[in-house]
Amino acid sequence: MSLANAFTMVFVSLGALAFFASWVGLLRFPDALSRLHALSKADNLGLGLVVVGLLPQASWPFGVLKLVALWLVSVLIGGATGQMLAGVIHANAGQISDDRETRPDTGAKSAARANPETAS
Amino acid sequence: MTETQIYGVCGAGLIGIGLYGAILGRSALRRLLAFNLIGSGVFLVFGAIARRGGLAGGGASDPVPQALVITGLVVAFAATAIAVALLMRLAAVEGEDASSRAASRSTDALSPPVAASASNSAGGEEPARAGD
Amino acid sequence: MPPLAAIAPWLVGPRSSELLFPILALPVMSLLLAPLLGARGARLLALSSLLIGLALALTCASALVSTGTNLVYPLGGWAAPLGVELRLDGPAALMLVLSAALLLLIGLHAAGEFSVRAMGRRATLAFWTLLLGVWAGLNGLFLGRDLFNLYVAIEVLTFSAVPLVCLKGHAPQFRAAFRYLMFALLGSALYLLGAGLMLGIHGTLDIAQIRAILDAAATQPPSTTDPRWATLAAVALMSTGLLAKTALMPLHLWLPPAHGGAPAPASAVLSALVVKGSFFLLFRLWLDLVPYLPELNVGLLLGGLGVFAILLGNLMALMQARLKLLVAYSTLAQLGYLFLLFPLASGASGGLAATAALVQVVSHALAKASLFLLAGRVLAAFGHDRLAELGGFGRTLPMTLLVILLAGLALVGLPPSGGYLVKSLYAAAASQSEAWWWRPALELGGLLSAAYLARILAVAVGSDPVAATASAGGSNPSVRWTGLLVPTLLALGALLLGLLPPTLFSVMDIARPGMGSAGAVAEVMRAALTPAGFWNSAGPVSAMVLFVVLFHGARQSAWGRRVAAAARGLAGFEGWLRQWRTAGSLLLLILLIQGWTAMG
Amino acid sequence: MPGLPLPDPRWADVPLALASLGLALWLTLTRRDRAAVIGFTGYGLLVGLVWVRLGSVDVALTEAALGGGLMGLLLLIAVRRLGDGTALSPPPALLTRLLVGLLCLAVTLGLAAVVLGLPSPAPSLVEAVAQHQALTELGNPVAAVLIAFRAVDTLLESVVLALAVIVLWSFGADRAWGLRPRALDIGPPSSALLLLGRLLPPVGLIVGVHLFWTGADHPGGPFQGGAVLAAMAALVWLTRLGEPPPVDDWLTRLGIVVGPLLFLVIGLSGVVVADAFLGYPEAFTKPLILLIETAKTLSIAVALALLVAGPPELPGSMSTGQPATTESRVTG
Amino acid sequence: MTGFLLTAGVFILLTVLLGLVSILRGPGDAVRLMAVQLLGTGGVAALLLLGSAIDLTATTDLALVLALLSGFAAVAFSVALGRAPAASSDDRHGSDPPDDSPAGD
Repeated sequence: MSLANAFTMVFVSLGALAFFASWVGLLRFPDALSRLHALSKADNLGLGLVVVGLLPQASWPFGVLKLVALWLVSVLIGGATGQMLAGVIHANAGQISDDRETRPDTGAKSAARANPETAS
Repeated sequence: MTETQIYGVCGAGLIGIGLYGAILGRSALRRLLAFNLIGSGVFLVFGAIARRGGLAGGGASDPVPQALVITGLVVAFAATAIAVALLMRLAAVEGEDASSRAASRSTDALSPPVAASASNSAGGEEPARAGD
Repeated sequence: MPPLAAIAPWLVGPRSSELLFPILALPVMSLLLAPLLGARGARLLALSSLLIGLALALTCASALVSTGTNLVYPLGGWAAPLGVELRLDGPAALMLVLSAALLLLIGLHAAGEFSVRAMGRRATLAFWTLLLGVWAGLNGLFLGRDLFNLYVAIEVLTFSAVPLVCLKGHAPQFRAAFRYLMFALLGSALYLLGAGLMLGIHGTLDIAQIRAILDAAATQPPSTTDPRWATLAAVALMSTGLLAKTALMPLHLWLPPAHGGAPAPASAVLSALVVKGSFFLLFRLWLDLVPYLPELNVGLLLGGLGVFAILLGNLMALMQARLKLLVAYSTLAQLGYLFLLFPLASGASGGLAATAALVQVVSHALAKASLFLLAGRVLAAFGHDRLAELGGFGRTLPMTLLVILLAGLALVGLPPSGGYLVKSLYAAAASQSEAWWWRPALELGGLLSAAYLARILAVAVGSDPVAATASAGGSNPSVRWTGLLVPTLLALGALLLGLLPPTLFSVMDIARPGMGSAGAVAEVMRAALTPAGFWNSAGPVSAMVLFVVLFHGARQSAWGRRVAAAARGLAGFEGWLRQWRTAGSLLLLILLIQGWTAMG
Repeated sequence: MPGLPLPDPRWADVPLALASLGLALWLTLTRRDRAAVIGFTGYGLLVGLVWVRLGSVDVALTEAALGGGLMGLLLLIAVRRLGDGTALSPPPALLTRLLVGLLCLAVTLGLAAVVLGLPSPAPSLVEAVAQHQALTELGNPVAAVLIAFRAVDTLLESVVLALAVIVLWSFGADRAWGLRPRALDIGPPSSALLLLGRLLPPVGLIVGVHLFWTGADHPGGPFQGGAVLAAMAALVWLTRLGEPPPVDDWLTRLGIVVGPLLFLVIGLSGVVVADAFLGYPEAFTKPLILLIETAKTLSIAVALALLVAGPPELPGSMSTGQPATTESRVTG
Repeated sequence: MTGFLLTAGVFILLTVLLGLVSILRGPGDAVRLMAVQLLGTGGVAALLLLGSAIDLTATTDLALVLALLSGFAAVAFSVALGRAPAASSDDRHGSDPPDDSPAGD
């Protein structure tokens, strides 16, 4: 019992650490791609560690199956979306945009189309 | 401060923020988001009430307000979907109208029906124009 | 005879409350079946179920009369607070019959216009399904007594009403529909919040139970646990949300474009019934749920807004460039009359005011439905409804003009029209509660509506060359004489409302203490039938009509230009009111004022 | 080894509340629509967690499935079509902002006062529900309220959902009537998306059915299950592995209305067998409820998916904002 | 044990809530979306810990649903934007055909 608990503690702590690391990466890394990689690694790792840590606590068989399925799903989604985001970032590499960018010229036209209150 | 008070006040704050966005939102989509903020604020107030009732009744949460929230969530989603579809259709139709107006202007004398339909389509336009 | 004996328990006996759930179930059932039957089947389904529904509503009303008290039906056998109850009292029965009858008549009128052949499958299926949706929502509103159940009903109503605006699929209608949807959603959110708080305060959503709790608390000495303040805050939220849905000026930004742009039958439904649904809920809130109305100033607020709506709405109607918009603005003014109920609702005058408001609901519904259908007829005949280019249309469509005048006179309030009943009942209520200051607004409103009626008349008989496509009128299918039947029926109904046997009016008093409609109506009618009484109401009106018709000729004089300049200024102000930001801020302001009156 | 002491729950509550408020404020004030929509999806996840803290997993499931998943998809598609941040009306004057802000602040303060002043002991329907719950043979009180005690609200609400689909369709162009919805048809999918489209729906199917099935006794039910199923359908349509049915497909329409219709029919039969509209006879309560909930799950799934898929459209007749500017704003 | 699991859950929750700062900071929507993803995964982990701490199976279901649907936003994002050019091309000729005279009149 206490062995299982020790196992849980170790892995859950590692998982928490991984989440912390991924947050730091999200905050610290310079460009979108490296951030993406940091994230897609770390949060899947973190969730994986937490899941593994919780396995001894879970009820057999359904609890365990749920946990494993959950981890697989999140890995699948994380991986796929990471790849898609990477594609998007690559496709738009070089086009820097930030929140202050606006297009006054197109603004007027599509303001008239997508903004009923003021267009009228 | 208990969690019911925390989230109840949080709901009130969300409603205020949502109202601000709904009134001053700078694009139709943003006003739509603001409505969803108001909605979730309202539901959080329901949640706080449900929690109070639950704790008072020796449960986790009063099932009746929970049921009301579930019903309300689905209605709110339907409303959002309708509004979004309305917006997208409006954008599309305004594009089409522009082209068809151009077409009808050229052949105005020849085709009264088109002219009539165009002037019909002006229904409700004047007040909207007068608005701003 | 045996068949009657067989159904006696439902008509008079103990089971009569079982008549309530079919009234809710029937429209829902046909609403769900319509998409399965498709565009062609939907029309037949809607009309037939409306016919059955009208019969059901009448049966309910008669059962109510014979039982003489509330009919209560706990759904699923679960009583409030756990369950939801349907309840029928006099006003609800009146509204049930009115909505079923009006929807049926409007449906019959629109049967030709909204057919697959004329409109295509999309608009046809949508129109008939949405008509059923409006019906279901309204019935739910009239029968419901559970605040959340009423919320769901009002959402059904909104979801059905908004798309009616943009059935034709032009950009301006979509824009109007979006604006309508947005403001209606704002109102729903506020209402829902109020209902939730009510549940948190009293642990029930049932109006009658909440009222009982409040009455009990009122007898207690004031204590810290007095639910009054919180209750009133919740009611203020709900009431404000409903004001937004009722489009009481200045919260009317969505109504003119929506009602002015929708297809005529849709406009008729929206203007005659939909806005009344949320008003009926306000009626329940302030008269049935809270006992505090007498001590509050909220009545003054609502009444003041009502007067504002009467004056500004009529003036704006007077200067509209398009017929349908003129009618839409007159709806805004007529809605104002409904809200004179609240300042007069307390005390001795309460019964009179309630009668007046309900009669106004009926009379305006009839007259306005007729007017919108006729405006649609003019639109169909000339391809547009711009008054400036309709000069002399009375010569092309004399009957249409005549019926427009009949319906208009009902709004103006000549005896024995419903409008006259409303004005004189309100006047009686005002003099009973020594609140004379409401009376000038009533009279002035009548005169202003006479003025825009006269303007239509002046245009119709004007000598200006009529629009080129005048002769197209004959060929156009929707301008055949059959299209006059329903509008004429409705207009005559509104115009002759006062001639109905007064006992009929006593239906709306059932289960409502303090209301004596039959006597009140009989009295004002007696007053009207004396020559003096008739002249008192007819004289100013005819003077006004004469003035406007003459003035119409002198538009170009310096006088006319000065008036026109003033009109432009007023229009600018009203346009500012209709800006989204203005209306939203005013909504919050009204909410805060109501909450504040709740405290003091 | 001795475990740590229980952490004070407010460690989670206060940050959660503050984060939701901050996020809401940000997505109200930020300049561009797409950024706001992304913030809103995160907000949906947050609120899901909040509901767990409020002890209502049923609502949390609904919120996560609707607010987190479908809503994000719906809104991002809308952003893509309407163009991002280009439809801004002129910013309100400072005075306007100040006045409206004050009004909103006043409303918030009043509400907070009401919420904090709610009577205690709080009125509670827990006992009332628990007392009659046995009659419904349901272990989940929320399900009992939804399907039995307040059945009429649930019925009307599923009617609203069906009505909403018809309304959505009625916005389509006359020419497009009878065709398929195309809002989700946005070009050939990338390989990664295709992978998701192939692997995720089976899992989602299991999860959705599980949620519906467990809903009788545990948190879950038709709404939650239906929402998950709808999300999976949307994913399949996104990846072009399937396409939404045309709007005049009779089976689809049946799917939309069968839930409320069956609900209503059984409710009417209750008049005879249980002597109450929307009442259930003792003998068959559980099976009847199960039947209704199955049909409702189906209808909710179909309706939600179709609500995301939009009105019928002609092939390739999407209208969009400025794709060029849209694209140039993607990343940093 | 319960105390430890809850503490870990709260810790992870706080971490991902801090990650929300990135939503606000950006720059660029890709980063914002990553922050949302982090919130999703972290929320899932926190829910799992909470669930197994006060053995409540329902929270595991919720975690499963969250995991299933939190990726959805990212999917929508990348789908809605990754292929904007291709989409825009058929948009252009798509919006061209003039409206046939509306059946409404």
